Amino acid sequence: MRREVPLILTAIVGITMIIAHFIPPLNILKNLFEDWFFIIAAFAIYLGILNLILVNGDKIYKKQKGWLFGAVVILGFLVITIIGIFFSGGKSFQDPGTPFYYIYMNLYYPLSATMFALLAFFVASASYRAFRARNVEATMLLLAAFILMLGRVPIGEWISAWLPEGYRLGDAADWIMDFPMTAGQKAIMIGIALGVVSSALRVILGLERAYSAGE
Amino acid sequence: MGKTKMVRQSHHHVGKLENSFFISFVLVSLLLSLCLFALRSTLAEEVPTAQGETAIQKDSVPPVPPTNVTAKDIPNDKGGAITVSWERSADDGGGAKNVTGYEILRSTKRDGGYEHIGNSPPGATSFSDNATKDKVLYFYKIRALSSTGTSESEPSAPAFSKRQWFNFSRLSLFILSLIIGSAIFYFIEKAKSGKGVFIRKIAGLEAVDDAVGRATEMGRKIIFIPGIMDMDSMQTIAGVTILGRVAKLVAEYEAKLEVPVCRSLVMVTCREVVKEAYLNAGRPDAYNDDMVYYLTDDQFAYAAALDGLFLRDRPAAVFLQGQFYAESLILAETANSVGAIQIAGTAMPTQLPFFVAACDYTLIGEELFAASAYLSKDPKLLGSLKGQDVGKFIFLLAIFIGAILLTLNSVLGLNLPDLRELFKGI
Amino acid sequence: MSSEVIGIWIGAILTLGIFSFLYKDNPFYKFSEALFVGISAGYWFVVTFWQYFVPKFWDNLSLAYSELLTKGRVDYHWIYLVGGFFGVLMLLRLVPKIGWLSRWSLAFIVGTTAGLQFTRYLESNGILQVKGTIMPLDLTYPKPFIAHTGFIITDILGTIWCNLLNILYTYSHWVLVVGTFCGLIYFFFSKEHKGVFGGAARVGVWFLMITFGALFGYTVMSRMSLLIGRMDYLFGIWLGLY
Amino acid sequence: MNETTNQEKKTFWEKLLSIDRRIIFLFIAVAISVPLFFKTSLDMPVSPVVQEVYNAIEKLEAGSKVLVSFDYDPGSMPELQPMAESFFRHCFRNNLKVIIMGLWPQGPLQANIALDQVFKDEDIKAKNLQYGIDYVNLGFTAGNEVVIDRMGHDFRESYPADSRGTPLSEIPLMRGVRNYDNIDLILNLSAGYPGTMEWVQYAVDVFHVKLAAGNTAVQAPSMYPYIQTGQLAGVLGGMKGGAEYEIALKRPAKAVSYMFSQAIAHGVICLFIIIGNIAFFSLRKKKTS
Repeated sequence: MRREVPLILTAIVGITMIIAHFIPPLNILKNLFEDWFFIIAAFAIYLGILNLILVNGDKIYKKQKGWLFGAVVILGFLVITIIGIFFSGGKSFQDPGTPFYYIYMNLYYPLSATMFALLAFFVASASYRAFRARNVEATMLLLAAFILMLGRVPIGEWISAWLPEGYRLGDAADWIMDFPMTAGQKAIMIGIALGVVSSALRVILGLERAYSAGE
Repeated sequence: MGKTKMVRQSHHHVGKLENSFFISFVLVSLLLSLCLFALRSTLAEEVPTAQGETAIQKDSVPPVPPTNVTAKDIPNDKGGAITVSWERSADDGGGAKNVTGYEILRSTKRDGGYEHIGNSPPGATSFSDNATKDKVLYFYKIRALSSTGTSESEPSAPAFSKRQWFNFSRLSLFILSLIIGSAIFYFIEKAKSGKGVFIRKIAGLEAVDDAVGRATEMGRKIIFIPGIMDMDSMQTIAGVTILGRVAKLVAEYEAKLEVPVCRSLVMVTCREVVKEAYLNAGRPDAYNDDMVYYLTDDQFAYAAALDGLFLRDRPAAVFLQGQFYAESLILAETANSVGAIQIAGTAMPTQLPFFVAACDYTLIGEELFAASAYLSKDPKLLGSLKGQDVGKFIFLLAIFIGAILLTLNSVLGLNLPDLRELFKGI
Repeated sequence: MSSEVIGIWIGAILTLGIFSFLYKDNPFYKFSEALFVGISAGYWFVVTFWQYFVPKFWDNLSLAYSELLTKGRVDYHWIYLVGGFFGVLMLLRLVPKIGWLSRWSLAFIVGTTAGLQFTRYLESNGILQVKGTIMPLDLTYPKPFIAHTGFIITDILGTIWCNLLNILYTYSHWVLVVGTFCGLIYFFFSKEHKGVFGGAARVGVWFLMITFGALFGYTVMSRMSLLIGRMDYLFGIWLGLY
Repeated sequence: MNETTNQEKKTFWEKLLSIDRRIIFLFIAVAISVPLFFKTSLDMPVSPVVQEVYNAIEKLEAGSKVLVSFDYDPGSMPELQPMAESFFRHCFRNNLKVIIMGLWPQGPLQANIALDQVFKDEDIKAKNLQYGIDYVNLGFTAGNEVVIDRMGHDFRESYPADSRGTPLSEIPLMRGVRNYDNIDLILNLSAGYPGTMEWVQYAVDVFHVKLAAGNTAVQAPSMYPYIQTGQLAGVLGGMKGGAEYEIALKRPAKAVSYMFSQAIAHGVICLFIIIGNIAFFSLRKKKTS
């Protein structure tokens, strides 16, 4: 039971999904299974949350280093959850004017956007370190990045304004995007398609089953 | 990037048989494709059309009625729907009798009993009726509306909807799935019989041993991040299977592993996988659930927490294997700044450049999906990689022959077949 | 102070908290990080509750239940109970003895994902991209170019640059087809990369490198925009300096 | 990654190569912030992929229906919000009917913020646009690509009512709209998943509807293959795409003014790359000699 049922279930469900793509009357199963997935995920989130609270609660209880921050995690979680579930008008909890929306706009959003904005700095430091003409491959990486970086902003236009139209940095950047970049990306995408097909089959055939074996 | 140095993964060299298998596959695929191509035209449905008579133009108030009303079953669906199309009224688009919309009328008899089943805006020329009973003949009329009056078109020829048991527009996809699927299956089966498979060296995966070894020596942690998406992504599944292989190594080396995740389902799965790996390595007692823990579902909060973790715990090795978005570089740069060995892998083309720039090793696209097979050294799994190559070969051949045929057409003015037609319905 | 002003101040302080990480790890960052983790975990919990649990599970079942009560018939909405069943199996992990039942749910999820993505990727990432690569290898001949700018250096540089681009423009279609072809060869696992095959794989690697460089360069813009947005918030909205 | 691990005194070039990354951070912060204080407008040419998006809207006859899907959250506001405003300006200026929806929970809110901005324009204010007749906001529905797929059969399968709870049958604009057959163009503003790729795979590939998109600069390149195959009409990539669109529309706004900061920052990064390479080669020369 423990070992066989999961394997058989994976195989049946997987094959059904593949076949459903070709048999129109089975299409309805696709939607249904996806809905079930969302339901399972909605149940599973309790496990994650419980884990988060236990880990941080343990920190507080044992007065470990940084236990105060553990308290901040739990407090932040409880406040927004209670407000979101009980005090923000049910399903329209995200509408402007609700307390949930206020927390979202003034706490969640600035934190999220700033974390995202850190990338501007990391892009600079990574490109400084990585873009050195060590060999042919690295030089190609460097040149393509350089042309794109300049070609996408007005600086590129200024420094190549003396060239005829169609030959400026922006045009070179467009050409790189349209041809060699598209080619490389197609190769990656086609490879991925086959990789997915193959790993999906391995999963369905039960060859890759670490997630469901054991005991 | 992978150096093209080769390793022999097994003793047997698979020879001519394989090549002939390759060729026969290709031939069969071409043959099947041609058959399907020939078949397609005969399978195409007869479209019943009704030549509506052009309405007599009168100077009276109502607008000119729409013409050429046709109805046909929507092909390749589960039935229960018919598309109606028509040519616009001459008064659609301006004038005193400007059409303000159309009403779609339906009946099971040509001469009467028409019911109003829906509306279309001015300018529209089609409507899908999604509420038909299968195998019942329906006639349709279109009524043009305007502020000055209404006028009806001639009825359409009858049409009926039917349930299609096979979506013929996806036939070529179906055949290709079969061919690639059976190629993979064939090589897996063949590997079972003991014949080995050559797999080229993948540098990023060769480095896994070193990374784990180094972490053991330094007595520092190994952190594994299986991407930020849930279990409904194949990349997450690939990442989790790689975790299984890495965890086994970690258990054997007696190093320390930590897996912070950002989805509850992924947490559950990773726990199963790591537990199983420790069991297989003969150290079930060294496993504990706390190695895998959940942080938050949020992309950037997860990144913020991981950044803090990297700086405070200074891991010796960081694995980033799965589906990543913008946080890829935030993680890679911070881990780099604490001197961790980083082995990354993703099938997100937009994030690959950042991993290539900031990590020591990167598995590119397909290599991510090949990684667990490669690390397992299990001949069956390696066989599936060989099967993938058959798929690649078919695609390469299609590109090569297709491009040559089209080039000959354009240079010499020939009329050779266009291979793209094979994939027309897709 | 209005709640709006307080909100802006909170937002600005947290923004600075995250930025402080760039200098080094510090309590200010740790606080912002902890708050972020807590709030976001709660945020997604609430979103999951209202946008997945309630509409997909609760609403469907209450519909089924009311149908049963009012019309006395069992309608198809009961089928969502199966999803709930798998969900409950998941929660059984909390009971160590029967925790293994959660693997049934995992098996269901993994099977669905594998099956759905099999056809999806083969179609959109595989066949359609191959189809898009099949094209006539036409050549386009732009006019040869000689620069006249009045300076010798720019004349020479301009002539070289433009004619170089001309060559590339001429072979655009070749670049696309050959690039895809060689890039794909790089991904072959079961054949040694040596000889002609190895050469093609090498060319494939060049194309991959150009792709990565181009994608990187292209992305820089997006990352800078995000920082511009944040700086605009700090200087424009919070401090009102311009 | 450390270039210099030896304990000897580092030369100037060596120091430069292993420069503390915080110095680079400082330069970037300055390069971004300072230009913000000088409100400068730059002119730039409109690239073909942007022009195609413009043409796709321009070609539509007055009264055509445009479905705009807002698939992003405030995280991508700096890039996508200017595009959203430009799309609305263009549609309303050409008397097109706009149907708004979102696959991301916060998407439809972003649409409201953009509408507020656009309605401040004199020419659009003068049109006296009415909710339910000229535009409608269907709101968010969970389900990602499944929503797109279901809308292909009937919008009502995914959206029984609009964001205000009015049933679609009671909204004049929605009366003639059953599925994509009744939509002349889909515009998609996307910052990731679900987004343009899903619209291509589930709407364009299956239901053959016309699609144009505005993407974050990161995403935009992965759309080029789809443009090349004709699955996608065109794409606005990031702030630059937004700025070019504003220029095509002859209505420069936010994106154009941010481009100055953008340009300076790019220049700084390029300078750093050049300096890094000079240092790298001078060191290598010294080592070989």
